[in-house]
Amino acid sequence: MTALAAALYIGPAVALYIGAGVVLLADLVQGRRAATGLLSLVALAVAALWAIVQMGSGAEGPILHGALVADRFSLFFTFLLVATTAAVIVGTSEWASRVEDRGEFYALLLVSVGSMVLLAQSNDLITLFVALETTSLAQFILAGIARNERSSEAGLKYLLTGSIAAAVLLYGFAFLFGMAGTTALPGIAEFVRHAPEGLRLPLIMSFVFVAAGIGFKMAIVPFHGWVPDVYQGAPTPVGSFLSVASKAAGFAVVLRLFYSGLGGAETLITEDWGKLFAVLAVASMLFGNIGALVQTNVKRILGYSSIAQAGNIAVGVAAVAAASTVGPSGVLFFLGTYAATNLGAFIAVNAVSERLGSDDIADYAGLFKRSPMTAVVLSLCLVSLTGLPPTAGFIAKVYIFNGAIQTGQWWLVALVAVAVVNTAISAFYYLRWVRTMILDEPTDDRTIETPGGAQAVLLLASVGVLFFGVWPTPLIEAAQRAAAALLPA
Amino acid sequence: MESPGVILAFYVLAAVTVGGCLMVLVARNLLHALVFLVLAFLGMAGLFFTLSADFIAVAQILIYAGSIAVLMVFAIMLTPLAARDNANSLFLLPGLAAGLGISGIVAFVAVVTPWGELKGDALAAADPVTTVSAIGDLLLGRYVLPFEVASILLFFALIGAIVLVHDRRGPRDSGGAS
Amino acid sequence: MLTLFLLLPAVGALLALFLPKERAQDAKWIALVFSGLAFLVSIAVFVLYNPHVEGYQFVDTFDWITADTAGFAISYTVGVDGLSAPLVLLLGLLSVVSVLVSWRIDVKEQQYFAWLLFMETAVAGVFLSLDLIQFFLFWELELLPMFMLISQWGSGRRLYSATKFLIYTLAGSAFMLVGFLVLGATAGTFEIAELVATPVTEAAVPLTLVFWAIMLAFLVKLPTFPLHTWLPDAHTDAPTAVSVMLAGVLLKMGGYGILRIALPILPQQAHDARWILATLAGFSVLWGAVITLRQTDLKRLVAYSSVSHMGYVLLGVSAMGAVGLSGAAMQMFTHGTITGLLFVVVGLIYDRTHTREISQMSGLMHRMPVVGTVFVIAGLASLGLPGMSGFVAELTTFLGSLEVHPVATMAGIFGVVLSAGYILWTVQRVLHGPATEKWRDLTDATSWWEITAMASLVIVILAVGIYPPLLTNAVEAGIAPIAQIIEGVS
Amino acid sequence: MIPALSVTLAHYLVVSALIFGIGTVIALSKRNAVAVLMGIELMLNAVNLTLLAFSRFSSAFAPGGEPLSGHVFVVFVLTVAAAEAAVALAMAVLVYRQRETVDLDRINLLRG
Repeated sequence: MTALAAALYIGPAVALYIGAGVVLLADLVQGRRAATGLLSLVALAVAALWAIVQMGSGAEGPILHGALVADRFSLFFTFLLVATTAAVIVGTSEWASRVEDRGEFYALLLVSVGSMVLLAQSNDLITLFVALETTSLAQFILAGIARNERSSEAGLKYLLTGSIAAAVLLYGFAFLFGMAGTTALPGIAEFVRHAPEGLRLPLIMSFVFVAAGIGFKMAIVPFHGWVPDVYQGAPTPVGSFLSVASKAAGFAVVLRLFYSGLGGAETLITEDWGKLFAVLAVASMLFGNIGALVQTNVKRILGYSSIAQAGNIAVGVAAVAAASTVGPSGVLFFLGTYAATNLGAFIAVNAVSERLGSDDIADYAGLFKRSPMTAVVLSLCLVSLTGLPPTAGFIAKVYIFNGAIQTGQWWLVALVAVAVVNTAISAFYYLRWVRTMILDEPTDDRTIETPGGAQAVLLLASVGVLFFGVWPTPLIEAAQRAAAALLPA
Repeated sequence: MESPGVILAFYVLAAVTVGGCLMVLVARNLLHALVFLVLAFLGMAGLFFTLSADFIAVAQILIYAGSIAVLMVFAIMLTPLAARDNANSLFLLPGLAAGLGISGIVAFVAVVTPWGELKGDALAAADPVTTVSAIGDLLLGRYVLPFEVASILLFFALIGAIVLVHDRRGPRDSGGAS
Repeated sequence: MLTLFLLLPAVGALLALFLPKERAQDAKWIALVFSGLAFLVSIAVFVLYNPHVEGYQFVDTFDWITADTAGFAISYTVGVDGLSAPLVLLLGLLSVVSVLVSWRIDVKEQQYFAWLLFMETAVAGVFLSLDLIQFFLFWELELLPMFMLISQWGSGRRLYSATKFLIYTLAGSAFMLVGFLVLGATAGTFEIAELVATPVTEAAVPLTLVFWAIMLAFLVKLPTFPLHTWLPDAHTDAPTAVSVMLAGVLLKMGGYGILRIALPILPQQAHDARWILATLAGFSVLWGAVITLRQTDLKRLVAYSSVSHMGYVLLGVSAMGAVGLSGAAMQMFTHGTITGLLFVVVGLIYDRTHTREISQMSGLMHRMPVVGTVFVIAGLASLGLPGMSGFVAELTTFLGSLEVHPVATMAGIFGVVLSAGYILWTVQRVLHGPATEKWRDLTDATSWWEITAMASLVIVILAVGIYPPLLTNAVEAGIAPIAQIIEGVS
Repeated sequence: MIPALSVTLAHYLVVSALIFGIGTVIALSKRNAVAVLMGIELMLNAVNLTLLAFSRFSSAFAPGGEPLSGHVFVVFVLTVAAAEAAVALAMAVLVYRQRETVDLDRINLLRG
């Protein structure tokens, strides 16, 4: 392992960390504060370029004594996370220009995303834990960074829930380490593959802890309670970042851990953890959808919807237990389309809420008249979240459900049946919102200007939602290549 | 664990630690709870000694019983008007159920699992080794990456704590709609 | 050619949407031109369709999603056979009619016509798709325009009705997706033709469940008692053009789905279910008819009569024989034209009287002889008068089902008697009787768009009634392979 | 066979289970944010005990096991716990400045 190769592998994360430092320094220089956003984008661009070089060189494999592994899977998430963060920064630059601690905001954002990139590469429990905590801690601070009453409340609640979840996760890790005798994921996988029957119980127990703890990041039951509160209270850019990037990182960890790290398919406990995620998926979908039905605050609706969507993705995770590459690629494809969709929705909500000074759904009445583009993009994203054609959300749902059903397991068929019924429930609140925007009469005729950055992101998001709805093959193929990297060679 | 002294130490320390934890739960006053928390931390450090984890035990005393406890004292002192009582919230029953459930399940699993199956023969104690230098080697060798990331984490925790509590320089910014 | 039919309305929808604000009035012209062009294409398809050639014709296909490693290869494939060709024609015709009857729309015209055209594309996709996932895609695509059209341009409790429609359809189609995925996973393909050629005999879940999962969506759409309650609400509150489309083509999606997918792919399960289907059909016919008798709202009356008349489709299906299936297929077409016409007439009356209460109307024949005459024609066709298209379809249905399900058929025949009752009674109350002072200033339908809309439908109804082979040639060619499969199981 | 008067892995695991459980109860049911933090610290302590216990009884590991990795893990948990505590307390102080309370039952602006 040459130093050069190691640099190639961890380059994207390093670029982001260095970027965070540079942003902080630039912030110290009075008069250069406006440049912090631009600097962050530069750091993200460098990270992306580095990842492209890494992909082009075909370099793959574990590095740094097995602490990390670089493969198509980690690259997929690197691109996803970097693109998401860039979109958040561009789409909410106007908000950030009014924030007092702008430098710290961007620096924390970069640290958080850098750690997520490491998270997707983690090949060792300790690396995974440290990267997870770094990104979490940065997010806790981000949630509270506006330092008004709502923001600090969101930050505190997020932090306390997150710390409890981390403790639960660690407890699971402790048992995994204890049984396998190593913190390296391949070693654990090796152990699980040959685990004696007598250890089934502690194994199940430890992965219940791990699933619950990681579930916090993915916003699935049981650590889902923070989601609506934080989405509502935290600054909207942070909400959009969390809803997409944090969820993606959580699922990256789950796939790496359960699919690759817990021995892949065909072990003592594979079906157990598949069923565990099936239960979590059902609970998340029901909780999210029923919760969203009664909300009038749009950010809370998005929060509950995010829980329900996480349940949908968890269907794919459950399918992983029973199938080969279908399940993981479904999860990846779903996350890819979900990123475009949810970012579009969040940036639109951000743009509107900033102008309206309100998150009340009633104030969205007649948005089509006041800000046609925002309304159309937001509607498109909501239709995609519902899972209706011709959007990417439709393909994603069909694809992920198809992956579950292809396994030929009756319990996965039942799971999909529950999931599709939930889709019908979700249509109720998503489309009610669409109707309010497009068809209701506005209470106030003044037009709402959307900032240029937000417009650009909205345009990109809607192009993504429509393009992958009509021609999903490129993304599906990328997801399949990424998922294939997870299989033990 | 042959030595009777160590066996005795285990039971005593375990009793102190668990007792301290329970007192944190039931203490009426927050400051009293903090004292019991420190007691539990110290008992835990003792347990670490019985496990031949000397370095960790010392670190435990320094970081938990020292720094974190002091931080908490500061926090309690900095919030003078907040209630000092260690009251339970509306979630006491669910909390109790969850805690007891987890305890029971883990203890049950710990007792019934034939841990010997991990290797194939009965459990035997390993030779006590000096851990400090070995840990240092691991930290700068195999675990150098998490080590570096942890330093970034500490640095940004510092930045974050400062950002959160430093006094405002200008008028209130409107973070997000409210 | 079929892709052209699919795309024309969508292109029109986009054009209408992006029309400059000050020319919003021209949206209807765009809608008329594009639906008209699509209608011409559909005529060409119907005329050029050769009933003597087996299989699908005018097939367009290309690989859409090529994710082979995940077993998710989905092709875009459209084609017609004798089953879908008449429905395509019906769709083309009714789309033009619905644009014509919307001529007076003056609220958000651009959006209105865009949604209307968009819906035509979606329904066309359902009738043309030869791949299950593609079929499902278009099936879902139709929801949004419908929801928007009813909830915005409707009347009364329009949001409630639109939501009810949405929830019923989505709940049904949700299970349909599960069924499709199970079929596709088991057979390794989503192509309807391949699924029919190599029947699935075993899957992860019992095939009977799969059958009912798929049927649920179709039965909701048809609609069948007791899943019909969304229909009267949707009809009552929908604008006229949407009612025409709803009754004329959207309900046919259910029957079409049964004939195209449920029966040929799962013949054994369908055969096992024939008694249940026949019972449901009997109930639909009778219940629908009885409820219709009690209606005081003209539009609701026509809506409930739809429940009753679509029951015949299910009755024909449940006979599981060539004759019954042909009857069902014909009934779909004729019901589309007849009920479409009835809704056009009801809409015209409502435009002028601003009431739909039958008790308020009297002697309208004196004031609006043209509308009245057409109303009488549509009514007579609806009750199955010989010489009109309804008669042929219903007769064929009963011939097919009588031997298999005598009781349900008797119920169906009794339903015809009842429908004669309510239609004649309604015609008598609305058109005849003394011409009240209140309606003295009513004007007859004289504008070109009203006349064209009515005339085109009347012509089709009479033509098929007088010379049934126009329709039956195609239908029988389409039904033959399905009947062959279904008669092969016992 | 476990000799009557000897301390085994299971003993330590039971103690850790008790501490983790009590920590959970405290974390979930206390109203004061600082008290909740105490519960979380206890949970983390239980995790450390588990890690070290497994490390100590290292002969349980298959060949190639790394008992000292457990110690390293604990070092990281300690570090993270300290950082988390610092940020949590800063957050609590921030909330207190705005509302003069750190009572979680009364910090409830966010609701639907």
